[in-house]
Amino acid sequence: MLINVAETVVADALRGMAVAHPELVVDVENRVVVRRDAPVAGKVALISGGGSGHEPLHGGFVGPGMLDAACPGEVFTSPVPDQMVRAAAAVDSGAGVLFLVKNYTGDVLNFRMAAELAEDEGVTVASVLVDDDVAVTDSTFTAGRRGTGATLFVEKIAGAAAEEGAPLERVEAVARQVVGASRSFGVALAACTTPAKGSPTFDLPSGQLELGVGIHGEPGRERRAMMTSREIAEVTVDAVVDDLRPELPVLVLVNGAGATPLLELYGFAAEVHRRLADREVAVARTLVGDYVTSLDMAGASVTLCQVDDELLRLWDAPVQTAGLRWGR
Amino acid sequence: MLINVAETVVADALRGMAVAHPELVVDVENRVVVRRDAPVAGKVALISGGGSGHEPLHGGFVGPGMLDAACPGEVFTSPVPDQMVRAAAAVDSGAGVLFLVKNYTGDVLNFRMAAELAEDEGVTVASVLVDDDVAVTDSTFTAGRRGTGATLFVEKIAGAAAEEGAPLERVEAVARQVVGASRSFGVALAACTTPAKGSPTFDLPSGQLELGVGIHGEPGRERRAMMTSREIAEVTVDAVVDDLRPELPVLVLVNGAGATPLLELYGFAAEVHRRLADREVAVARTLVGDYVTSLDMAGASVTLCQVDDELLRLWDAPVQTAGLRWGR
Amino acid sequence: MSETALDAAFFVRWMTAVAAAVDREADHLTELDSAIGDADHGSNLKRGFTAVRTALEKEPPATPGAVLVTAGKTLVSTVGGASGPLFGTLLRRTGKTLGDAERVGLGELRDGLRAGVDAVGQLGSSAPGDKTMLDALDPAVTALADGFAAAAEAAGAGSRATVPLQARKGRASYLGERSIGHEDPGAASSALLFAALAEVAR
Amino acid sequence: MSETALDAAFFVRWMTAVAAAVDREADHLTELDSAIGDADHGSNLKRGFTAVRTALEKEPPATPGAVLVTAGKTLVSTVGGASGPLFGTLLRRTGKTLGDAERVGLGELRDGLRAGVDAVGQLGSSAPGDKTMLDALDPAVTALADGFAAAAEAAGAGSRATVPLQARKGRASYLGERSIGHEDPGAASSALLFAALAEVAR
Ligand SMILES: Nc1ncnc2c1ncn2[C@@H]1O[C@H](COP(=O)(O)OP(=O)(O)O)[C@@H](O)[C@H]1O
Ligand SMILES: Nc1ncnc2c1ncn2[C@@H]1O[C@H](COP(=O)(O)OP(=O)(O)O)[C@@H](O)[C@H]1O
Ligand SMILES: [Mg+2]
Ligand SMILES: [Mg+2]
Ligand SMILES: [Mg+2]
Ligand SMILES: [Mg+2]
Repeated sequence: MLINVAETVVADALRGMAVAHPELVVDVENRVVVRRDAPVAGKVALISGGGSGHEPLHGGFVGPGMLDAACPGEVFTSPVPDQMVRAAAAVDSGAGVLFLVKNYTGDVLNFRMAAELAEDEGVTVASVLVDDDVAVTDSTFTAGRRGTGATLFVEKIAGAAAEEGAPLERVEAVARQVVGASRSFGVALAACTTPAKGSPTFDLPSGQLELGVGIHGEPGRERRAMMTSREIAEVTVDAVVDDLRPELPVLVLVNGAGATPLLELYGFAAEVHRRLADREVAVARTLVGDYVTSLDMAGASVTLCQVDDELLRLWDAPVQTAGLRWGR
Repeated sequence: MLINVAETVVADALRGMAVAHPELVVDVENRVVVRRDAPVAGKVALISGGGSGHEPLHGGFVGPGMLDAACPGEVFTSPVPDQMVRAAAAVDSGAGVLFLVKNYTGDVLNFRMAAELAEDEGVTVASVLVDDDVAVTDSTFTAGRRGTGATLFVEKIAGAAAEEGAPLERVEAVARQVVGASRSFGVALAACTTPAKGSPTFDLPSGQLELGVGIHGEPGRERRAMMTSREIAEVTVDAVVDDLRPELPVLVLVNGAGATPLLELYGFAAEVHRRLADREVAVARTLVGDYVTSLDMAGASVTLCQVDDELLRLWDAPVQTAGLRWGR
Repeated sequence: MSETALDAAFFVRWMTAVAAAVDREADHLTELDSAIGDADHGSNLKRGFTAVRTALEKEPPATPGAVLVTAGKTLVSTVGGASGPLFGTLLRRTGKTLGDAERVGLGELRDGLRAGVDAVGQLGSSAPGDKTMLDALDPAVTALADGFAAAAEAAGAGSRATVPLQARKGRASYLGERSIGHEDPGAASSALLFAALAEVAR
Repeated sequence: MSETALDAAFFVRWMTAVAAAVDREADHLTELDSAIGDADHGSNLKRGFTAVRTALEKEPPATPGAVLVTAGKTLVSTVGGASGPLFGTLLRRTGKTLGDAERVGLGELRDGLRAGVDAVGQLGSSAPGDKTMLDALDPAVTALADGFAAAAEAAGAGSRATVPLQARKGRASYLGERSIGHEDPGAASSALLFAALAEVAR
């Protein structure tokens, strides 16, 4: 690993973000990344956060048209409430704050505590949970679906609504609509190595793959013999489409887990499109790249979000962040 | 690997680029990627290319403000002359074409043949070689320095000059100036796996690293016991600065080899800045990410380019490509 | 034994012993979490209890309740993850229940811990049998009636008893049936908590 | 032997035999290239000679010169890398030098190959001793005076003799002293070229 010591990995990365992105205010000590022009008068502020190791999520999505602040936790560990409280104080213009929370017990609990503390300090806080991973059965016998790739769609689209000046209830409603319209499924071809552990988080012999993995290096639901890109696209697209049953055109995120070459990811995107055509799903936009990563895990995930004209317009709206950038 | 079969990897990836980027014309059969509005009247056209496996280089850098066309070869294999001839025909507006060629025997020979063939067809062609890798001794006893990270600087800055309407001689001169002002050095923490070979291109035991690696999975100049991010930054920055001896502020590219997490890369960028400060080198801009990759190699490289006001202005000029995007 | 009266210094010693145990067992806890979680439980608790030790050394609170409230708050502010709020709530609620008494007996501690464990179940919407820390905490508090050693033993047994369970809460629940056959990391660290208590009480 | 007169069909057989040899040895060539290059020489030549075989089958040229020119052009258009232009130039220039004779003798072939090998050196700014394909090609052409078998033997020996050399050209030169101790992949494939020639001449 290209690190100093495991203990300083997150702080070191934040120092690097600070030198690379003068358009951000990076509070290394308190672990908060804020857009430089915050608080933006009259604008609802969006705050997200979660464990580190998923870069560019979330810090790379701070900027005009997306997040106002991000709170990075330790690697694969949700942030502590103090971070979100501090972020809320930094970005709230009085129009209220929306917490975008990936559905993991740790994230849910820490953001919930933060919301209580921030409200004690007079900030109006709404929260939306992102839970898009169809690999996890959503029942009372689990912690519910995990939040994965849809986070990008939620942050981008709700961010556009906020940037346009929509009030908190509206931005929250848009975020919920995107969550409801999004589903994901991921596969791993090799596990990742966390700085603290120093060796792969699970043992995946070459020639095998894990179906239905999350983004924290946890094993998936099922291990199989290696499949071709086309076969993986079929399994992945089918899992998502069977659950979502889209009736509108979809945004497609073909997301790399970290170590899968972009060359392979584009090839996989072609197969994903092919399978979507088989399934008669119309595609509105396609994004290919490493956006919601799991350190150096090899593999990919597919997220679909079905969009009406308004969500598509918000998706196309300008965004200026380190990790996602278009328009203007 | 997330592939179908090794033989179709490049074609599959081009199909994926086509679906993800409607703003590009992707000729999958002939392996040419062209910006949709080409030829742009009166504009000098920039063409680059090289082996695949370095994505987003070069196809991801086609678009306004950068390349007019890219010619991807097989993985780590330079393209054939027919590709560049076809690309030249597609993008030449009559203002001439500039070939930007990374200095490898294969690229040099194939682009040279292509230039002769294109000139036979009436296209004015100039060529600039990129050779920035200080790990390679530049002597008559080698093929000369390799072209690596500086390619991004050359394509971006010469691309900006061309977009502004500079004539061929001027665009060529700018490209040469950037080459002369740029140096790189890279390290590998793990080798990459090419689709054709299916196993790592060299054997690097964990706990060791290779100093002075290129971007084709070839071993470096020296193997050492694992070092910290800070130590690697020192060796890397020193190698570049000792050779370049910059007197002007520099553009810094902290480039990921492919499998190194962005989290680690940002941490490394912080250490690079620290060492540049030690060496009293002023930094104008910093870019951190996977731009000139080697499939799933783990590691990073540092490229510096010293810039006067004019080069910096051209660097800051708008660019709209899949892999690099700002301004406008 | 039920006549024991424990002062603030005892509680500081307890937390310090937990910190030492977590330091020692961090890799093992991370290993457990790597099988059915995300390989961070050891480093999470190490970071948290190191901060607890520092906080208690810097300004040693005057009462048992204050020691636990400080420890709990520190965990919430430094751990993150699921275990930060949960362990933090356990200690904070226990401390609050102890009030500002200078000394507490075993019965009061048991009542305090019972309130703390209930708060954990409430916060996590979880119950014993879900393959979580509650599977160690709950029997331990019950066994505290028979003394510290019995509580430590019950916590260890409870943790080991999570092996055959299928997880219904937390990250391990994503694995469905594949969570069976592994010990829950949070139950294992809860056992350390009670082992440390027995150790300092000896 | 110097009386041999070789027709277009012979040259087609030669190229077909090279294609078969490259198919067979592709993994080995890539293995060699992986030690001091970029692990693609085998797949490069396989792609190229497969295309050569197809081109020659589709429209078999009428003269020896035309066979080699077609083969050379096809390699340039399909291989890429350093070896595409170099092997392509070797065959194209040899073919051009043979002109449009319907049959060529051994002496003419040797003269043609000599011109081809010189063109490779010119294009690559390289010479024997640089640890490249020239270390097999050059002695092979010289030995062709003693017949096909001698040429094949010289090519093989020349290739093996690249092992102790330090590369001065191509990708292997980046390795400096670390290039010593490995056989040059282009020299090894050049030896296949002459082995195939001896094979079809037998
Ligand atoms: N809902 C819950 N109720 C009680 N305990 C839980 C719950 N969710 C998780 N836990 C406990 O937390 C432990 C995991 O802690 P840790 O690894 O530090 O956090 P994370 O799961 O966020 O990485 C689990 O082993 C389990 O004992
Ligand atoms: N300048 C040169 N002159 C002659 N032969 C060369 C030269 N450069 C490279 N070669 C030959 O090309 C071979 C490599 O071919 P190949 O692997 O197909 O291309 P690349 O090096 O572009 O990947 C080397 O082993 C060497 O024999
Ligand atoms: Mg965690
Ligand atoms: Mg090559
Ligand atoms: Mg964990
Ligand atoms: Mg090669």
